[in-house]
Amino acid sequence: MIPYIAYLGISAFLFIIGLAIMMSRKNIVAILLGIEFILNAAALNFVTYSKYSAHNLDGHIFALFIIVIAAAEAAVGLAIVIRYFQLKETVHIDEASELRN
Amino acid sequence: MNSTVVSFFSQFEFFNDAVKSLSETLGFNTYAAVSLLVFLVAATVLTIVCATIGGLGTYAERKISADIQARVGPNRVGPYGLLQPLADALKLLTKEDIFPANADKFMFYLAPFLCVLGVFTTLAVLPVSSGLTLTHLNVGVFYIIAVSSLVGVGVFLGGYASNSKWSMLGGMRGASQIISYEVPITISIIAIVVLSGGMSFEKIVSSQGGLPHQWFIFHNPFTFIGFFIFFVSGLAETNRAPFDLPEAESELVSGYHTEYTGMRFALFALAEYVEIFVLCAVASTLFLGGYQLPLPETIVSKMPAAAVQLWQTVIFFIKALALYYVVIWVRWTLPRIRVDRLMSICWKVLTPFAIFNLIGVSIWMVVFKGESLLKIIFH
Amino acid sequence: MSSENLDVFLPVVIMAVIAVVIYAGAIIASKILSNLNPTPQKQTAYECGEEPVGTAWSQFNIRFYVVGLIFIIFDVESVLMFPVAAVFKELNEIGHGGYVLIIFLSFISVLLEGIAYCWKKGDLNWVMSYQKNKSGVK
Amino acid sequence: MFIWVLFLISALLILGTSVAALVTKNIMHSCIYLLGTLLGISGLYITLNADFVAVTQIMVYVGGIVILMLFAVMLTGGKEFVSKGQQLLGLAPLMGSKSTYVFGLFGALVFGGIFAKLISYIVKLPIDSTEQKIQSTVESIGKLLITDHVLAFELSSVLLLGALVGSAIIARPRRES
Repeated sequence: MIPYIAYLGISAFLFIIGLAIMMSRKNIVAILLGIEFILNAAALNFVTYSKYSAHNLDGHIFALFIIVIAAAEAAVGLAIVIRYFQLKETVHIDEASELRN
Repeated sequence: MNSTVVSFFSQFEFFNDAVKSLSETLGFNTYAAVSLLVFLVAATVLTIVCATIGGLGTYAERKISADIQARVGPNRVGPYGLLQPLADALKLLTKEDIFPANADKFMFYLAPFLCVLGVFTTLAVLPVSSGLTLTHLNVGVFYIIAVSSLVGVGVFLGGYASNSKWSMLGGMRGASQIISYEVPITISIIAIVVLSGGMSFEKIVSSQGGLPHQWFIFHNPFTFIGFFIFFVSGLAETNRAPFDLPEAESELVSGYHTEYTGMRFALFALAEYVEIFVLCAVASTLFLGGYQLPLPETIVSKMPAAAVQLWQTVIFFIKALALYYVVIWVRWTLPRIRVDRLMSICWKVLTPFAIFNLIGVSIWMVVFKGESLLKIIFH
Repeated sequence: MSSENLDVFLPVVIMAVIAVVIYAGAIIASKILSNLNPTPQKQTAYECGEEPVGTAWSQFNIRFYVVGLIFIIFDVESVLMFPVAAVFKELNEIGHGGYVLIIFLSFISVLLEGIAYCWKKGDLNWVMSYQKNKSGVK
Repeated sequence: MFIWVLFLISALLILGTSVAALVTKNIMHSCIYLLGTLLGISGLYITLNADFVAVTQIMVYVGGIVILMLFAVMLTGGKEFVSKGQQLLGLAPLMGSKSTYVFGLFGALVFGGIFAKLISYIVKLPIDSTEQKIQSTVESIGKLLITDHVLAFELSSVLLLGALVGSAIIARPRRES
């Protein structure tokens, strides 16, 4: 039996990697890629607790809906990025500062 | 529930006795080791068989096309030219491995691997017979759809990594075609899942019968249309003619594998031909009764188990290879489709029809309690 | 044996390993058997004999993205439909078929709405593009 | 036995590819490393007896999101996939300096550890490490989706419709003045 702390460690590691990608990249697509890592870390935690602690399948359902929402998020986010690129010809995050006054 | 080739063998006395005697002589429980060995042997045999079918596919393609065009076809290497695929493989092995100077080296190596991985992992659930299948996963059909989507990534990367305009166009077209046609395939499979009440191939096959009137294709009008939707989308999914736009030689040279030479090109071709076989196998399992023997239940139950398994394997391969013939036949009969028609056929014809089929099948389930049309008529 | 439950997934891993072996074997065998003699001429991208101009990694038509977008939404919806479809028959046999049918159909009708919207707005047409090129032509 | 092997393969795949995704400078490669990480996570799901979630992971992420991201990189990047100023370990990072990262990491570890310890005193999670007999998750998930979670099930379709319509409006090629 694998100790549950191993899964939680991998999940924490993934979260940190995702955060680091989000912080260190300046390409908006790369930032969205970091978000995928973070969502996966969350889903992994849900499934781990579903097996080790809750003994029911609610965690699986949560993981499913996280995947659903990640897909919706990726679709909308990447559409915004592509539209932005068409308008400004850049995907640099620092250039996207129109909303700042 | 889940059954594998090992759990099939462990029903028999001789297997358990062998494991027990081996454990006694070696002094520890060898069940795990023996089951790993059985899996390895079965997987290797299945891989060799499928790779041979893939290799012979290239031969069959040439021979059948020659037959259709009233030519002779390959007849020099071996009897009837049967060793032609082997000669081709040897030639490709010794070809110089040209690597484009501007290519992305990592991706260039990765792309054929993703295609091979996506195709060969689907073989794990290929329902050869009721016992000899490697594993009857609970999520069987779903697993096949999911894993074969790796091929789309491989095709796209192959086009991208070459840094050639033909490859790039072919890769983009290929990826968008593969993902588009996955939608009607998936929805027509859901209709079958509704009818059979499970995703594992074991359940899908056992809820059909061996005789043609018990097959799902003749179950009701919706599944009859569903079969054609599945088959046509499958042709597009595997980049076969008339949907072979990603590798349309008259406009894109060779599509996504223009820059690939030697063995890596051979791997793309192998993956493609094995994928066609997997497609035919899945189509025959979902709609044409799969490995069921075309005999009444009473006769089958009296046959010895080994004979049943053998005949089931034979029946499976006959059905799959018959569909394989149809795939090749279609290629040499129909002209290639135009690229804008390709997308509108997928999204405006096949997908809406697949959704209406799904609605129809689910209403049929509730209204007629899942009985087939013929049974209702001749009740 | 504790891992007996998961044995059903063992063939999947074995087949993945076999795929790795096939790939590595093919590449290594061709490395050994083939003779390498690269020249700059050979290593240029194939463009029917012309010298390639620029790189192929340039911007592409956004049509491809819109197709991918519609696909991913349908993909996710079909993923959610699969488990419900798998229990449909079982629940139908114990008399809950109508309830499941209503849930199922309302789910699918939203899917149909999506495809109808995209159809009406012309997202499903391949050639529609009044997309403005950078050069301003067409 | 097999569960350990699968766990180790998946964990190594995840660790290797996720670090590679962080340090590589090419966004295209980053997407491919993301693919490796996702395959590894689906292997972990299999060890957690979540077969349906594992296959869903492959289907949606590998077949959908990764391809969408590759398309997006192709559509936005053009030639400059290797964007400047994204080096984590080399040049100046985006926010703050190198010492910010070092202190931030240590601070996060220390405070996170203390926080986790405190939580574990307050909330006692019943961790049960005995092996359970697994049953098919597909049927159970299907039943849960149409009973307990039926609202989420129906609303997710509406959410997806909204996402489809919204992103189709945003991404639609249009005539520009």
